[in-house]
Amino acid sequence: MPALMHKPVTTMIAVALLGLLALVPIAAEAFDDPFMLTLFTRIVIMAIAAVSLNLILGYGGMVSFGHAAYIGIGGYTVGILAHHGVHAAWIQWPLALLMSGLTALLIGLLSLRTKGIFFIMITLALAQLVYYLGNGAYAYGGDDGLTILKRSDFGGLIDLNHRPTLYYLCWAVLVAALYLCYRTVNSRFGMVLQGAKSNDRRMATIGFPVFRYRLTAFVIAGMVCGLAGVLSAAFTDFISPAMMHWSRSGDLIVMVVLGGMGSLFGPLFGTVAFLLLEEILSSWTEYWKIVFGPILVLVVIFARGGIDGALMRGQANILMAGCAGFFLLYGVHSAYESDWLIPTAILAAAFALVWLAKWLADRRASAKEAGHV
Amino acid sequence: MTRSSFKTTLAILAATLAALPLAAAPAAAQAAKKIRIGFVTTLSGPNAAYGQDMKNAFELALDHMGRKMGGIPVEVVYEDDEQKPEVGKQKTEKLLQRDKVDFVAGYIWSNVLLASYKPAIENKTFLISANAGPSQLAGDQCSPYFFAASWQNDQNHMAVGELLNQKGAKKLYMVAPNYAAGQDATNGVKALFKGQVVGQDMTKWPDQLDFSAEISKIRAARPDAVYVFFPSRWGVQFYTQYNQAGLKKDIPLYSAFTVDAVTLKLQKDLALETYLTMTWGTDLPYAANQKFVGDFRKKHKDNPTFYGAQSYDAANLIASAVTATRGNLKDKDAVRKALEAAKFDSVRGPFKFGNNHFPIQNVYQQEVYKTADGEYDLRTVSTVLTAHQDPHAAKCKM
Amino acid sequence: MLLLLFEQFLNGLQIGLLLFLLAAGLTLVFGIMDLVNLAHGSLYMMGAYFAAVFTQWTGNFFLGALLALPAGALLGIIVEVVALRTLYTRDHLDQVLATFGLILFFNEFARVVFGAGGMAIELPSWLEGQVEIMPGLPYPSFRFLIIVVGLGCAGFLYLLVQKTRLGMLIRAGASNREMVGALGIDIKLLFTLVFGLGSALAALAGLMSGPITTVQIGMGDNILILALVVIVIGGIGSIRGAFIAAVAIGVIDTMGRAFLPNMLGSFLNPSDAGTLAQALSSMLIYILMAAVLVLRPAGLFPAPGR
Amino acid sequence: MTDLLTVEGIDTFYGRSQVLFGMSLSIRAGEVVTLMGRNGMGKTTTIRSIMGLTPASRGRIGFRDADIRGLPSYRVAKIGVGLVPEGRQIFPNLSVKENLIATAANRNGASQPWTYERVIELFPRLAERSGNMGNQLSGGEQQMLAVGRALMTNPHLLILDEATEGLAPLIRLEIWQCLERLKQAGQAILVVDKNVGALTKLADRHYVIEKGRVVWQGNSAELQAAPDIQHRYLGI
Repeated sequence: MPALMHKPVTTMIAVALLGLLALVPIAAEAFDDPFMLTLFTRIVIMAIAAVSLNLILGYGGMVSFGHAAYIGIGGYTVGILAHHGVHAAWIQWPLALLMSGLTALLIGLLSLRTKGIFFIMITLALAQLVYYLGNGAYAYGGDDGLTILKRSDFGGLIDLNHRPTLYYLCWAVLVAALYLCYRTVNSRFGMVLQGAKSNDRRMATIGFPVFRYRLTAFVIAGMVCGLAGVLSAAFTDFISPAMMHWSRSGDLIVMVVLGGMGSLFGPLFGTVAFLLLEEILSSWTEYWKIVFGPILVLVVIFARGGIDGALMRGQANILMAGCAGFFLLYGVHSAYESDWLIPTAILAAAFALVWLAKWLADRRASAKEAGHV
Repeated sequence: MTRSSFKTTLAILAATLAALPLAAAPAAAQAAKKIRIGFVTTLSGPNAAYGQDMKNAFELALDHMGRKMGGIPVEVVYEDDEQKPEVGKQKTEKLLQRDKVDFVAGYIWSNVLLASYKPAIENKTFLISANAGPSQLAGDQCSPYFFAASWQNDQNHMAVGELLNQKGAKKLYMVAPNYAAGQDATNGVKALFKGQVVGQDMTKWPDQLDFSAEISKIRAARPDAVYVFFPSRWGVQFYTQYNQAGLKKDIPLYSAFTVDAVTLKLQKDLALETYLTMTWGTDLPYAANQKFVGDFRKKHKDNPTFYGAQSYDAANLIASAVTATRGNLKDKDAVRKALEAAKFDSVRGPFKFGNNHFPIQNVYQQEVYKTADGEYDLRTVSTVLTAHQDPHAAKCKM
Repeated sequence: MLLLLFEQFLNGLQIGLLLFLLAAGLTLVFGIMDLVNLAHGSLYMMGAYFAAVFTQWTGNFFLGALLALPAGALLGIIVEVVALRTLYTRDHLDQVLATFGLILFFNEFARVVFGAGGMAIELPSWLEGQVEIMPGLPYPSFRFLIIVVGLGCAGFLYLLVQKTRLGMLIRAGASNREMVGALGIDIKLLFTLVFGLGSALAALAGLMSGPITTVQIGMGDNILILALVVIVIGGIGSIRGAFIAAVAIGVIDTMGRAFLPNMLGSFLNPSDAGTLAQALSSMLIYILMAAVLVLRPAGLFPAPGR
Repeated sequence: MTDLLTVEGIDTFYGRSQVLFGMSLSIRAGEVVTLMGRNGMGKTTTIRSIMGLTPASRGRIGFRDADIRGLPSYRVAKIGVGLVPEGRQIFPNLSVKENLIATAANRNGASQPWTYERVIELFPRLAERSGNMGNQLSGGEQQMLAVGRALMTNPHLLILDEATEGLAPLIRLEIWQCLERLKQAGQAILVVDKNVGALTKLADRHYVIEKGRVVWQGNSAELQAAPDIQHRYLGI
C-alpha cells in the first residue's frame, strides 16, 4: 500500500472527514437544518466527479478540460429516459454509465494523441460540442433544461426520494470511487499510468501500450464522472446544458488542484473546501469573489501541491493559520448576527487554532535545527 | 508565522473578543412572528444590475407597506443565483429548508426558475416569479403553487407581431439568440404577424459578441422591418452594431426585452425611433405606478426597469394574500385563493390571473425619447394588445 | 452575391483581427514565459474599462485609448510582480488555479469600481458612420479601423520580434531562459516587459472591441476561450500562427453563420436545415480545432525549441 | 590580490543532496586554468555555482574585488564572466547572426571589442551559415557559435564547459587553436575538459577534483610528471 503508507496524516484526516460526512444526515436532523443535507449532497456528488478527474489528471497527467461533459451525459441519459417514461434504475443507470463511457472512449480516441495544453484544448473543444448539443436539443428543453418529474425507481429497494437514503447512496459511491481509484493507482495498470505521466516514451519502449492504458483510464474516469451526473440528476431533478459548460469543467480542475492532484484524497479536500468556502463566503457578501479569488492565489503561492501537499509536507501550521483566519472572519461576521455564545465559541476556536499553528511551527523549526546541526 | 505577526494576531483576537458583547447585543432581542420571504435573483456577474434593481424595487414596496404585511413584520432573505441553474436551485432549497420562508420570489432567468421550480412546489411553498415566464409553466407543467407576477414569455413578442401588422410591415427579418427564449420569441412574433418572414438568424448563445454576419445578411435581404430579441448586454451590442452598419435609418427595428432602463444608459440615441413592446412603462397613469416610479427615482436617482416594476408587484401580490388570510399562511388553499384574486393595485393597472396563474394584461408599444435634461427614457405610445392571455393557458389543467 | 461574399469576408477578417490582438499577447506570454495566463481575459476587460473611463474623462476616444494602453500595461506589470512571478517554474495547473482566482477577483473588482451596468465607449461621430469601400458596399468605419489597427499591430509585432534585439531576446528567452540569463540579460525584467507588452495588447483588444460589444463585467471570460483556441491552432508562441489561426477562425465562423443555412437548405428541408445550421455554426470553431489537433498535435506552426 | 576569480570553500546543494564540499580555486588575469575530474564529481556544478545558476549556500566567490556569491546569473555575466555551457545551448530559433548579436556587449571595456565581423574572422565556417537557424548547424559549428556568443559579451573571464565533447578530432583541433589564440591575446579562460594532452599544452595550471573538492593542483609540468594522479582521478 505505498500510496497510503507514507502520508498517514492525510489518511487520518481524510478518514475523519469521510466519517464526519457520514454523520451529516444525523446532524441535519439534530440541528433541524435540512439544508445542511442538501448542501452536503451536492458536495459529495461533486467530490465523486473530482475524484474521477484526479484519476486521469493527477495520476495520468491528462488534464481534461471537458470533464463536466460526462456529468451532463450521465444526467441527460437519465433525464431523457425519464422524459420518455422509463424510470427503472436498472435500465437508466447502466445505460448512463455506458453512454458516458462511450463518450469518453470517443473523446479519448481523438484527444489522447496530443499532449500538454493541446490535450487541454482538444478535450475542451469536444466537450463544447456536447454542450452545444444539449443547448440545441429543443425536444429536451434546450438551454432551459429538463425537469425530471420522477426519480429513478429501484423497485422499492432504494427510495431515492428519501433524502438521507439518497445522501448515503452518494456517500457510498464516493467511498467506492475512492477505493476504485486507490486500487487502480496501486495496481500494475496504475503504475504504468503514473510512469507514463513522467516519461511516456520510456514506458512505450519498455513495451507497454501506453495509449491503450491511458484510454482505459480515461474511460473509467468518464464512467465514474457519468455516475456523478446520474446522482446529480437524481438529486436536483433537473438537467440543463449549464452543467456541462466549460466553466464547470474549470471548477472541477480547480477543486482537484486546490486539494492536491495526484493524491488519493486531494480532490475530496479540494471539493469540500471549494464548495464550503463558496457557500459561506457568498452568504456574507455578494462580493464574495473578491475574497475568494485572492484566497486561491495565496493557496497556490504558499501551499504547494494544494491542501494535501501542505498536509504532507507538514505545513499544517499554514493550514491552521488559514483556518484560524477564516474562523476569525467568521466570528466577527456572526457577531453582528447572532447572540454572544456562538461568535465567542467560534473565536475561541480560532484562538485555539492560532495557538496550535504556532506550536506546530515551533516544533517544526526545532526539528529542523536538530536535523541540520 | 513569525513571532511578531503572531503577536499581532493575538492582539486582534483579544480586541475582537472584547468587542463581541457590544456587537452581539442588538441582535438578541427578536420578535416572535414574522412573514419570511426568500428572494432569488442575480446579484453578481454581468447581469447583477437587474438583480439589484429587483431588490431595490422589492425593498421599496416593503417601505411603502411600513415593512409589514397585514400588520405582521416582514423579513426578506436575498440570495444570488449567479445566473446558474444549479446555484439558483441550491439557494432556493436553502431558503426553503434553512430559512423556512413562507414565499419564494424573484427569478430573472427561465433556466434558473425551471431548476428551482420542483423543490418549491414539492415543499408546497408559493413561488412567485417576478420575471421569468417560460411556456412549460404556463402550459402542462402549471402548478397551484406557482404564480407569475410578470408575463408569459410569448406575450411581448406576440405584441410585436401585432404591432408589425399595424405598421403595415410585409417583409420581416428576425434575429434572436439560439436558445429556448429565443425560439419562443420568434415563434411568438410569427403567431400574430401576417406578412412574410424573409429571413431568420439564430445566433450562438451565449458567447456570440459580434453580429456583423447577420447584419450584412439583413442588408442584402432588404426587408421592411427587422425584429430582434436580445436581452441585456446583447441588446446593447446589437443596437450599436446595427447603427454602425448604417441600417437604423433605412430599416425600422422592432424588439421586445431589448431596451430597458439599464441598457438605455448605454444605448442612448441608438434606441431612438425603434419599436418596442412591454407590459409596463414608467409613464402608465395609474396611482400605484406614479407612487412607485416617483419614490424609486427619489430614492435611487434612477429609473426602475420592468424587472423592478414586476418585483414591486410581486411584493404587493404577496402582501395582498397575507392580508386576506390575516397572516394564517398554514391554510394553503386560502392563500392560493387570495393570490388568485390578485387584489392589489398593480403598477400595470388592470391585472388579473388566468387559470394558469399567469397574468391577463395589456401590452403596450413603447418608444425611447430624450428628456428635457438630456437623459433617455421610455414612454408608452399605444396599447397593442388589450387584456391579453397567453396561448399556453389552454394546456394547463387547473 | 459576390458583394455579399466579400462583405462577409471583411466581417470575418475584422473579427479575426480582433481575436488576433487578444491572442497575440496570450501566445507571447505563454510561449515565452511558459505561463498559462487565464487572467489575460481580465486584462482585456480592464483595458476596455480604462478606455471607457479615460474616454469619458478626456472626451476623446483616441486620447482615452492612448491613456488606456499604458494603464493596461502597468496593471499587467503589477499583476506579474505581485502574483505571477513566483509561478513561472510551477506546474501549468498551479498557474491555471492562480489565474482563475485572478479572474474572479477582477470581475468583482470591476463591479465594485465601475458598477454593474457596464459602460459604453463613445466614438467620435465620423467613426460611427460608414465608409464606402467599393461602390455599393458601405462598411462601418469603426470596423474598418479595427482591420487597420489589427493589420498594423501584426506588422509591428512582426518587426519587433523578427528585426529588433529585444525581439531576439524574446525568442531566445522562449527557447532557453537560463542561457539568456547566463549571458547577462535580466530575464526577470525581460519577462516583466513581455508581460507588460502582452497586457498592453490585451488592453488594445479590449478598447477596440469595447465600442462594438460594450464594456461589461466578464467580457473577457468567453473570448479568452476563443483566444486559447486561436493560439493552440496556431501553435503556442508563434505570432505568425496566431495571426493565421485568428483570421481563419474569424472568416470560417462568419462564413458559417452567413451561408450554412442556405447551403444546407439546398438539400434538406428548411426547418431541419435551420436547426442543423445553427447547431453546426455554434460548433464550427471547436470542430476546426479538434480537426487541426488530430492532424497536427502541436498546432499549425509549432515553435522550434519547445 | 591579483586574482580575477577566487572561489573559497563553497558548498552547493541540488535539493537535499550536497554536490560541492568546500570547493576552492582561483584564476589570475590572463591565465588559462583547467578543472578536471571524472563525470559527476562536480565540475559543472562548480561552474554553475560561479555563474549563480545553482547558487552555493556557503563559502565565498570573489570576482574582481566583488563578492558575487548569491548574485543572479545575469549580474555575474554583466560583471564580465562569459559562459560557453555544457551542451552548447545555442538558441535554436535564432539565426547564427542573431545568436551572436542578441546578447552582445562590451563588458571589459576593451578598446577593440569583439564584433560580429571579428568572430566571423575567428570562425570562417560560421560566415557561410550566418543566415541559418541555430538548430540547423552541426555540432562543431554550434560549438564555435557558442564560443563566439560568449566572446561577443567581451568577458574578463571565459568559461568553457566540456567544449570539445562529442566533436570530431579535426574540429577539436580547431577549437584548441582558437583557445590558443585567445590566450595569446590575454584572455583569462577556465576550461573544463577531459583531454589532458591538449590541456597540458594550453593551460597554465590545473585543478583536479573528486567528490566536490579539489584533490590536486599544479602546473602543466607537475601534472605531466604525476601519472598516478592522472590515473587515479582522471581514469587515464
